[in-house]
Amino acid sequence: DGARHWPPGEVSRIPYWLYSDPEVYRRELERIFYGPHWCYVALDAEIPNPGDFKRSVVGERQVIATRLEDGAVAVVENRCAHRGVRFCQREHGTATEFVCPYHQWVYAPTGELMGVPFRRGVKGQGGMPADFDPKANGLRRLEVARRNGLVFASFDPAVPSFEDYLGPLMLQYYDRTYDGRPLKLLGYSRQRIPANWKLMMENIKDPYHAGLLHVFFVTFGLFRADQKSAVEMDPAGRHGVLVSRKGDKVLNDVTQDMRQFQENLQLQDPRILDVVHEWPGEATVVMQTLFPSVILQQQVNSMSTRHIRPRGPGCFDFVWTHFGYADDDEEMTRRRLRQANLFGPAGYVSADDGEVIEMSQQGISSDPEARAVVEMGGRGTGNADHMVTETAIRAMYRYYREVMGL
Amino acid sequence: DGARHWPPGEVSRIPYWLYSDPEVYRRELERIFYGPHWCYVALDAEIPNPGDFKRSVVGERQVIATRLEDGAVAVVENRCAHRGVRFCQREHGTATEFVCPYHQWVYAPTGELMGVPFRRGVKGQGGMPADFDPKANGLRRLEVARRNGLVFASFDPAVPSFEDYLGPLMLQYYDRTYDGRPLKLLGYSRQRIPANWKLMMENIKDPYHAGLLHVFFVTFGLFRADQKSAVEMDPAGRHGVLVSRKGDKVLNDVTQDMRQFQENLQLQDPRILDVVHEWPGEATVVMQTLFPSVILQQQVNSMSTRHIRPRGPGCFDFVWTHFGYADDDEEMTRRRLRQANLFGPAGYVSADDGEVIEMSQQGISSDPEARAVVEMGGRGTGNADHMVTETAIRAMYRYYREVMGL
Amino acid sequence: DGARHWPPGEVSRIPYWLYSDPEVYRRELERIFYGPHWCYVALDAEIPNPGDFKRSVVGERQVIATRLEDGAVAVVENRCAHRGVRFCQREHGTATEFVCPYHQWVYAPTGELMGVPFRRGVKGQGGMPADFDPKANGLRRLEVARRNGLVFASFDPAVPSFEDYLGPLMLQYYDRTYDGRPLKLLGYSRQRIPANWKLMMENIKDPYHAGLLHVFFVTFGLFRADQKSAVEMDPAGRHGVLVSRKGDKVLNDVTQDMRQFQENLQLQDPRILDVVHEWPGEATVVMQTLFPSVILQQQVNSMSTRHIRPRGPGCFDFVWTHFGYADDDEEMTRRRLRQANLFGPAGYVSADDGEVIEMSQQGISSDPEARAVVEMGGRGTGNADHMVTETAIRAMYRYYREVMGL
Amino acid sequence: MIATLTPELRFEVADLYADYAECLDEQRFADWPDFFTEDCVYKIIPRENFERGLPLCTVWAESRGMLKDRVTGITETMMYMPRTCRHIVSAPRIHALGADGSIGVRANYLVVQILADEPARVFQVGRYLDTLVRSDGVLRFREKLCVFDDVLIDNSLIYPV
Amino acid sequence: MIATLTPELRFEVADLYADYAECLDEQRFADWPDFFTEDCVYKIIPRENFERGLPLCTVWAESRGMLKDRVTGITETMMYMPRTCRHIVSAPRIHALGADGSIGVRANYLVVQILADEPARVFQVGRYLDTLVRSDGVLRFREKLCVFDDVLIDNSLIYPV
Amino acid sequence: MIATLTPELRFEVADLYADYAECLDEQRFADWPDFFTEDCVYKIIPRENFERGLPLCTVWAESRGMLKDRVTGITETMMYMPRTCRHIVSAPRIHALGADGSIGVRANYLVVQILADEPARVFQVGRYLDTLVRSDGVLRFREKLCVFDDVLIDNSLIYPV
Ligand code: FES
Ligand code: FES
Ligand code: FES
Ligand SMILES: [Fe+3]
Ligand SMILES: [Fe+3]
Ligand SMILES: [Fe+3]
Repeated sequence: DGARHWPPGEVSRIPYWLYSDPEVYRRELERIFYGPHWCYVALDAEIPNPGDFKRSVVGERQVIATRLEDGAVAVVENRCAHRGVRFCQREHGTATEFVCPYHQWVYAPTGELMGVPFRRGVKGQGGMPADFDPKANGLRRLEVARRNGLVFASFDPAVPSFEDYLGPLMLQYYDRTYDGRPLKLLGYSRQRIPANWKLMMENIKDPYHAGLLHVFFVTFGLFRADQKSAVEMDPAGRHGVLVSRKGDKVLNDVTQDMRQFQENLQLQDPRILDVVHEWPGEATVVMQTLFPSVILQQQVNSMSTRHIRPRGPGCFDFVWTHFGYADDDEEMTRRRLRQANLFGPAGYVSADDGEVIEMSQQGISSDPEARAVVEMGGRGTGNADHMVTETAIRAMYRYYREVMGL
Repeated sequence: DGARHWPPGEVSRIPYWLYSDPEVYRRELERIFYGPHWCYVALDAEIPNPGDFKRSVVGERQVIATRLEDGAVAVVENRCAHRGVRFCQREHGTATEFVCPYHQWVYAPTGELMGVPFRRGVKGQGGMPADFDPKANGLRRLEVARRNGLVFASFDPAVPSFEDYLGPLMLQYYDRTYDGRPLKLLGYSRQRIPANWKLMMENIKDPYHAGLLHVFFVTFGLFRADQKSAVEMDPAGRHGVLVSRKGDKVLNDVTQDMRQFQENLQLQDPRILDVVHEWPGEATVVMQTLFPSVILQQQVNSMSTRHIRPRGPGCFDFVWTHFGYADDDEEMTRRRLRQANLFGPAGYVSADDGEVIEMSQQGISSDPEARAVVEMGGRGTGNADHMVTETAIRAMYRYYREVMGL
Repeated sequence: DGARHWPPGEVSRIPYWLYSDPEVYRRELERIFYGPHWCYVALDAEIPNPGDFKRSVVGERQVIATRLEDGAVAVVENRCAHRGVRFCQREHGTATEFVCPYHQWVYAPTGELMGVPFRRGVKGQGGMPADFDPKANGLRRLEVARRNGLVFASFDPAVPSFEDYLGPLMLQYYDRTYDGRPLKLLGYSRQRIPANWKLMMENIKDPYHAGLLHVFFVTFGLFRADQKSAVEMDPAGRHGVLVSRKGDKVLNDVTQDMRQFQENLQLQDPRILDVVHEWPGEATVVMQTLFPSVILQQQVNSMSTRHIRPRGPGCFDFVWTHFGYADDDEEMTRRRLRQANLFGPAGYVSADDGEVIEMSQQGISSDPEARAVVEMGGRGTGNADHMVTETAIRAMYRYYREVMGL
Repeated sequence: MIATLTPELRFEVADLYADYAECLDEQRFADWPDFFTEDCVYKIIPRENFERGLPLCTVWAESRGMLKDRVTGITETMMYMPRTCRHIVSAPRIHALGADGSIGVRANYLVVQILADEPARVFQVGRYLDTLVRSDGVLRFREKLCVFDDVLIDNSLIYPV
Repeated sequence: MIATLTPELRFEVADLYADYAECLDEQRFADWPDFFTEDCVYKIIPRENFERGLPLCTVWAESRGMLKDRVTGITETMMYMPRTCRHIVSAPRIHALGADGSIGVRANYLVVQILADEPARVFQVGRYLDTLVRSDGVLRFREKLCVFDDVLIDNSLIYPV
Repeated sequence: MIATLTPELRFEVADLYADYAECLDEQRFADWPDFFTEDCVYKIIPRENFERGLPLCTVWAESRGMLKDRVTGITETMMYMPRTCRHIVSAPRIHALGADGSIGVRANYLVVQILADEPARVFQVGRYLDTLVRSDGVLRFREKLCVFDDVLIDNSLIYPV
């Protein structure tokens, strides 16, 4: 019916049925999360040694990423080839094989079926048919890409190379933080957010909100709309990066537009803002969205991956993995952990985002026929050298419409 | 399939798929709650002064009702025109404008878009397109009707006047309690009832149950099937009123039919029944259903609005606003509060209703192909001057079939 | 679409959309649970005396089984013929009639409508139409079958006799435990399992898992893949029985295939394994699945019915009724109660099953297009005289496809 | 006479709160009014009303007689689905010893409710704002306010909290 | 010899219940049987069976040996999804001091359970009906009945309560 | 000087935990830092990180100043939906009396959270691992670790626990 209309080519109006329709969501899983895209799975540092594994998620499917003897990583679906059991129930561990508890079929970390109890029967009775082919009955194995400490996977054998998937510009930003130095795992935060997963992607692609919603940021100069900054994308428009730098706590005509600016706030213990300049160039914030599953955060000295795990059209889990570099000294680690107070479910700025997208879903889901107006910075989808734009959101939907056939 | 058959014109058989089918429910929202009907929103007394606002609900959409400078009330949808945020999260308050937290778009209580931060860009960069028209990007504003202390709203600009909507007979009953005297807010009760919203409408349109289910009522003479009483409706059949009067605790052939009648019960502290006669005429109970969203309760000295807020086909929230008149003395207020023990989620009689309609939904939802038999008082839909009838339920479904195209 | 393909005749591949599709589930209710099948309802011993009743469930519909004066059992749906109230809210009790609380319509335990308050009106006003026929407005009454202590019911008047439904072979196994001796109720266990109901049927029809998953069984010799045993079915393939016997705790080439075998475990207090041989023949385990609703358990000296109560495609309640024989002495009762530690939600072996089928549902539901490989013991559906087979699962799906038209 | 905050008093108060919860959870409603004085005040009130100064209560009793009437309602007149409740009450905090011998006590409570065929659900959380006095040698509630945080009641509130 | 209800006894009982809960919540199951006497009785039983006089228990142990076997089950033989539990136990109420030195105690409990990738859920509520005795100078459970109100168990009951 | 485990100390600790919960539940956040020493450590940390030895906390404060900054965040800078919380805390278990006069205390906690138009939900369960010291005559937290069992946070954690 009329509720499902979306004029061809339009990306500055986003219809709200995209955020709650079960059929749209089903197609997103199929074409986006299980299609020719790289989804984030793990850090190399989480599974350093052969046999180390981590349970992760691609779309709604659980997968297991295991370090192999040769240092490569295998990713397989956590679903027994026999009768479907999600056999691995540990979050992480070390294993040379996986045994399904139901009938103890045994799999190598690569998914190869290694053993079927009583395959040949017992005392000449029963067993699998003579033509049963273990090779055809392993676990579903995913494509794997690794680059400088992160592991990605895809269900689609036709997925392009990771480098082609990102494109040269995005790769350059990627390599800035992931420069080949080994990472050190600091820990996890896990949220369940009652909102459509795309709202989180939009949030991170949206520099317009950063200087307005995040009073803490603005008040203490970590982000301001008048700082030199940039919004850049891959040619397809699916990935994006926001780049900016710390500012000062000054009043000018920009703060006039920021109603929540709190002039008189002082930190009692300012160690949380004890920032050191760490990477080449002037940028102090580089937030990268890798469509569709992950946000790579570098804000001052805090780094994390933020993993999107969709759970139906109105919900996703958001898993933060914080880390530093393996050679950080104790002070640097402490600094990163301290700054972690800004992020995650209780973060001085990130809590704002989780809350506001839940509030978005509330407003959106009761009006599927209405639509968002995404016109800040015009109606185009090009790069910008400022923060006053929603271009990266529009660009994502340009790509989205194409892949979704909408 | 066969499960969805309903012979044309039939209103003495109600098919049970009406109470659980998601598509029927979706159409109810569209044609009934968002159609040309007046939905209850607030008491004037809740927002007495300019800028006072109250968050309310029409169908599944949240709205905000605000007192304007000129004494009128504006009702707008609580959904930011930019990207959909349910921006107002306070239950009530006082404000001269509403600021969406995401990007601080500012709205007047009338919904007019007053400000868009960085609309003209920052340092010449970004900003909204030159042709961006704030007038076309305000909040959705609803039609508003007020009469003698109550505020109603409609999403449909083609809604008839409130007076025409009620019709002269219903208006007369309405004006009996809402006679122009200012009201005084006493407080709220809020229930979530796991049942289809129509079951609550049926319940209040059903005098047949009152003398049977409500043992407390019957036992203490507050309601009896043999009292002089009436069931009346507007011409369309959608609204209705039950009128009755207190009786005595006597045994006769009517109580014979009331198996639950408890002859020997005595109140230890009868102050709960310290009733004074308050309105002209002999009626002590006037229960009015204003389709589709509210029940106006006057029972002895207790008054409340009972607001239906549907939440899917199998659930609704039921919000009670209790009040008296502004000029009540302390004793009268105390009397109303005492009698409130009869009503609400713990009410001696109202708890029965909440429970029984949950039990109805339980029985109904597992048998969508079965149907109710609504034949008490015949199969017609006319007014009655007694309580032994389900005519008002039939009348409501006559109108319902018409508006729903079923 | 492609996700819903299932090659005709195939039963050694089970598509996973069978376990989560709402439309498939709806049809299962209609054709299987409400079709010409006998569903378990009660033990005779739960309602020994006239008027004793028990609330039970067939499919998703609640029913009430009441002992009549003549010793027969009547089963009626727990849904008022008037406006659908689930009127009986007690789990069990004794009653000569059922009164719906809403308007106090009165029903006999057979469902006959005995009374309608104010049917003739009050003081000449109102009441039911003259042609209102109480006989046509009773409760829906189900067909009933009883045999040796168990009570079954069917919504379909065309259901075959219970004896024909089981067939001679299944009946023989049935009569082995239910041999006409009165039973003694010992108590209930109730679980809610977040999995499709068919997974529980598969579980009990699957001897392959018993010697692998259940380490406790295997370790203490209660079940081993190398014991003499049998899998047998009725001609239709819907019912089945697993027969086996206790073994010893020995190591051989079979235990080699059982990776979880715990050689060194000893019980500190072995009274739980104080088993006596109780029935003719050598079998110590006879597990019978009566499609679609019940599992009749006899394992060592523990007996129970396990009642499947589906609640949507992804969930069912599993109600265990434990019992002995009426003439058990105290020691025997104590033995049965002690062995009950093996079963139910905390059972040393049954907890495994509940957990593994939840894990199955997890794996299955995220991949509706994938399928199970059910090839142990070949691809046929005949009886087997060993445990190394999934034949009874295949046989069930042969019947299932037929009745479901899939 | 002002009470003294002895260990014995603390234990007596703690035992009282345990006994009160047990009385309700075991559905011995006939015993419930006896925890109160004759002229007691008992209120169950939403935090919303309480904090906004709105007087409406979900349940309001002005005497032990009214509590007995409530028990009559529960056991004789009201129609409701069977349920069980379980109170988990934090350690009562004695915060005031009045000149009239009264004892001011506060405690947090949580009530879990179970309906037939349903999982346990948190039914209500809130706090008790109580005044105890000794009458006939026994501590009783002269005032018991149950201020509940919940914005919605799960259909009906049948049993006292 | 009848125990005396001293403050020390109250504190000892309170500490025992806290330690018991901690033992389970921290999954130190090997230590769990030591809270019981050699000849203990431990039952987890649905309120339904308990109130109807039906003897079936969800878990029934007649000795400390059986508790140890239960630990073996939990740690060696049973297959189940990983979980954590958290007990919230109300203040134990000492209600009887037996002629044999036994101490009758009751307490309400609530167990919250968390499975992987799932929000916390109320897993069980009920009450402990316990008898303590002093053995080797330490208070231990001679009998512990966990009567749970829930009509449904959320799939499996793996860990003791 | 090592503290002595007197009844008075037990009562003082019990009262402190009740007052702490009340301060948070009544949203008197300005008073909250005062429950801590100047050089306190306050952590809210997932059990997952805690047990794996991963240092990341959900909230980590290294001084009373940082607690005050957290209050500033809650009251001045952070944007979140209105909510109420209710703590149910088990009886605190005093498990250590340090040579420096510190007192080691553990307690289980449960926090129920309520959002507008939503039923109450279990928001967090876990345990407090605390160290108290006497400063200015008052017991305060020198260290308070809130180790929560939940694997998922229900969107945001705004208020302290
Ligand atoms: S389901 Fe995994 S081995 Fe059978
Ligand atoms: S969504 Fe409201 S201002 Fe952007
Ligand atoms: S619904 Fe049962 S008597 Fe009316
Ligand atoms: Fe943000
Ligand atoms: Fe009523
Ligand atoms: Fe099994």
